[in-house]
Amino acid sequence: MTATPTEMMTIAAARLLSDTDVCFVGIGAPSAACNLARLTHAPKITLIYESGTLSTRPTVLPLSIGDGELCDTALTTVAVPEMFRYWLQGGRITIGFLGGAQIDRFANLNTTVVGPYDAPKVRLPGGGGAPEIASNCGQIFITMAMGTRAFVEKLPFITSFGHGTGKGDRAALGLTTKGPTKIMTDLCVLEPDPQTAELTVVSLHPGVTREQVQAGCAWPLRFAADVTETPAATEQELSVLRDLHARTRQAHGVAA
Amino acid sequence: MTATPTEMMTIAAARLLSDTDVCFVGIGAPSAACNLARLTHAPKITLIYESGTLSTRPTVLPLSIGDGELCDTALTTVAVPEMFRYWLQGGRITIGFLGGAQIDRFANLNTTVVGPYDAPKVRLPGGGGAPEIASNCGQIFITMAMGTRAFVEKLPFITSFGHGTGKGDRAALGLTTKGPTKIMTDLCVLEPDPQTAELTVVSLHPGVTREQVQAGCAWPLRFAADVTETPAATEQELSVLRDLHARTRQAHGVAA
Amino acid sequence: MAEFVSLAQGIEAVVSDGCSVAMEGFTHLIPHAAGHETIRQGKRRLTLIRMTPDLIYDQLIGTGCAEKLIFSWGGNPGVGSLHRFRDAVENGWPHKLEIEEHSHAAMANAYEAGAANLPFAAFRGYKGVDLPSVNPQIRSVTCPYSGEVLATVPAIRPDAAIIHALKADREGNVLLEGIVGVQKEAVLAAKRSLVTVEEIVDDFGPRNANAVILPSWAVTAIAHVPGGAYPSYAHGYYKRANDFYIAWDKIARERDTFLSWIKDNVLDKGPDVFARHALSTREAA
Amino acid sequence: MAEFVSLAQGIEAVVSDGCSVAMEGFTHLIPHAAGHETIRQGKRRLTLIRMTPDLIYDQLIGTGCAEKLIFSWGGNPGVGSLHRFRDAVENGWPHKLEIEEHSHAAMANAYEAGAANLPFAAFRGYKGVDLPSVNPQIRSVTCPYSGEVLATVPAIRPDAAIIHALKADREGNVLLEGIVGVQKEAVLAAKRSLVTVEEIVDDFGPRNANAVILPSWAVTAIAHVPGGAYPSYAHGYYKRANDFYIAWDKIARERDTFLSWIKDNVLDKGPDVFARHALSTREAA
Repeated sequence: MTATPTEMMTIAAARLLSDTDVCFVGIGAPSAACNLARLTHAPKITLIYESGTLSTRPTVLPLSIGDGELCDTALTTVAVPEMFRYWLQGGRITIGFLGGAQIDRFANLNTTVVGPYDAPKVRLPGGGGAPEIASNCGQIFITMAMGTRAFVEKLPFITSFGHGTGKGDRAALGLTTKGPTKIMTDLCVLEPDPQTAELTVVSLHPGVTREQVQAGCAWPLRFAADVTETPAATEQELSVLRDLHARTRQAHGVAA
Repeated sequence: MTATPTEMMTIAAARLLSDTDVCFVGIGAPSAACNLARLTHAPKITLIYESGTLSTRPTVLPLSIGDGELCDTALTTVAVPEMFRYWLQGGRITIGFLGGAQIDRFANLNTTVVGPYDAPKVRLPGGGGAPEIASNCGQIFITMAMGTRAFVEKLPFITSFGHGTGKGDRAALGLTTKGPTKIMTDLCVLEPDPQTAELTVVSLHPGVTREQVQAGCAWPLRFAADVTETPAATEQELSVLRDLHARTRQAHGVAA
Repeated sequence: MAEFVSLAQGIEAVVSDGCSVAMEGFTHLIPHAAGHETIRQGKRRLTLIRMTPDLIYDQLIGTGCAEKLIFSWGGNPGVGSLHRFRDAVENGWPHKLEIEEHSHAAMANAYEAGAANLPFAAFRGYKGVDLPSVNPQIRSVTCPYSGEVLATVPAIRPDAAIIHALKADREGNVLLEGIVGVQKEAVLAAKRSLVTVEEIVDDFGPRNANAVILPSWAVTAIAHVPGGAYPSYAHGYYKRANDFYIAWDKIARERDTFLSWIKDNVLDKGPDVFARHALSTREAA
Repeated sequence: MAEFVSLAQGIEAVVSDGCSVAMEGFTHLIPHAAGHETIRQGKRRLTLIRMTPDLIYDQLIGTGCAEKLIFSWGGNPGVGSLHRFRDAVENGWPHKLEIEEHSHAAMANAYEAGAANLPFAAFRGYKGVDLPSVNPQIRSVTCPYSGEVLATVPAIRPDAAIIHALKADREGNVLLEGIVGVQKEAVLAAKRSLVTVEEIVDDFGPRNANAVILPSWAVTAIAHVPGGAYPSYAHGYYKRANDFYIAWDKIARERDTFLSWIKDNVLDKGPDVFARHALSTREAA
């Protein structure tokens, strides 16, 4: 079995998670990654969805942030104001997952508009929980497929703050959390450079070239001194992930 | 059967309550009055205790603000921050009951200290819920036994605000609630004068004289133009109240 | 005390032209039947308030009921865009839609402040982002102890809140359970409220001492509308109709397919059509 | 993840000389056994925080553990005074006690703000009263929208929170039920926490979807102390010992009867003595 690029993105994200993590999970790749981790090497990982479900253990992936499955398998479910006040703002989440329509080289994200805010070319859904997930979680993992319309030189709108214009900007705003530390894409893994906070390719997924990665990014990408190859998906990772998706399809009657 | 002065105080308070009232109840006479009303003419009255019990219907009187009986018979029980934020500050309580160690002629109350705050002669329990009950409930009923150490010329400390130094003081502070509208004592009922807000005797309990009432008050008391006699306790009022106290004694093994 | 009414009476009683309405439900218990009734009654110039506008507001916006939208995330969850919302914002169809945009944290805090009768809420948010530059309602306050500057949001105090709940009892108390979202706060923050329910029971029976219940005297009106959350869901009654959420993408993409769907499924129908959703999926729930 | 410990280990782990401690429980679930253990370990210079100091703090104050008290109502509920508290404030025995006094509304808001990681809370309170003139921590903030001036209180962020709860499961999750007070907020507001429980169960089993639960990763330590709330109560386990509350008035009135009671019932005993309170009254609960 060989992983598809999307599977590789999910698996790379799952590997970063451990039993002691408390994750604020979004729908899609983050949800798949977190549950893959839970079903493989991190059975005790704590998953939280913004709908209020604490320590949830879904057997199939939810299609929405508030599926009944999340509530049924949760330790308990709290009201949404409590979720944002006591749990997210309370500083009790170690890892927040984010994605977006667009990202820049300092891992700032846009999910609000393309074009001017008052007369947008494309009106995107907006920030939702993202602005405060980005500032209140211990660190942020981002999952996004590459492409030059997604990895852009300049964002038309900053919906959630990554590293601003470079290292030190978070601290200058009084943020004590780490912000984005890992960006998992379908082609590679990037990390902010320790000196500049600019996103830097640290590993290429099996079979992916530097040229392919650059072709998916509108700014000239930096590569780490020692770019490695992302370890290939194991048989176990792939089969657990595919089983999870199959169970999900069966449960929902639709693709997850 | 003839009511004791304390019973008369409780009964006079109970008569003021109706099915549509939502009462914030304190322990002692207020609790007895509210439950007497509920067991006689106001079966649908809503009782709330600051421990978080909403719409509670105890069969015996609680000895503390947080007895299990209150929770067992409540519609539901909320956390204390919610009680003070959504329910009391939310403006959802029509009547708050207060008492105190001392009251002045404008129905301000002291339950904090006798003597200087920093070197008190007597340290009283303090305000508890009273300061915000006094400002956030639609109106306040006060139950207190008379006596010259309780009905004083000047309070050493204002724990909860009644009518300040007279009519208009509440409005000047931005308070839109009525404040104390009825003071039920063991001897009489007082109301703030419509023009001055000074407490004025409006009815004397059966057999009580003006002299007896004045003897229980350190300032020269005003009497309304048409002081009436508080209607005597009915057989039903007295028997329901005494049954309630008897059930309470039996349940708790102590006096209530 | 809450009054028991028909859905049509309930919408008439709580929603008037030009008023502000919060129809809440966080994925779970979205009051779709109430949204349809609002469209049928042709309400206009509404300020619609909701964290996640979702299909219910896509329909209200597309039928011209809304003048303004206060929101924090406007998408079709797990599917993509809300096309009617986008058409209104991008092209002004059927007319221009004013928007006031916040984050989830801000909206959740704003409902909480509304329920608590406070004029605003302070929270740690919006650091380094662009939303405050386009929303003048995002302001700040300085902590009188630490000097820290916190973001603020005005309390949400809607004229009307509309929610869907599991059960009401005969006294008009309302039981919520599962993903309870911001519904309790929305009702407590509003001047008047309508609750549609799956079921009216004599008594809630044995329950957790801390069950999430709105007492009768905190609710204006209750309408019995089984299935009234469809295509959203009611925990223990019926499941979320994920296929409809997917189908909506196609229905709402073009104005004419949208309008013909509204005619066939909203204007020409009544609240009773929701009952079949409750029945058809009850066993699967 | 919460660690399972003995009560003695738990107090050693979370309470140190000079730290601030909130032992909460609103009439229900007051952690009396933990208070006794704190006395036995001879902790000193504590800042004690609690809405209703109650007997538990009367004992800690009378044995000289406390340097400062932050509170909102200091009485023996339904009985009268807390004599040891009064003796400390009125006469400085066993030494002077600094007090920081608030109202219940302020304290409840301050715990809530602490749990939410905010530096302060704003609320509608203290209008026209004298407490702000003697407590410099009562300040104000102006609403950036309405201009209204609201009272503020600093968030409570204790070094340690100690509560008593009904059950913990094997993973260290903690279940509260009934009158839940401010206990959840106190634990979430604190740097570290100790929860004493009536019972440790394999699994909480079927429960309300919105049960009040503190997850294991939000709790520092759990000690199994059946009866540990006595003379307060644990809903469904044993009732409040009203007779002891009444008896306390006499015990605590004089210094020597108090000290001899402490010696006989606290210093010369261990946490195991609480178990009999659970057993003896279980059937009556």
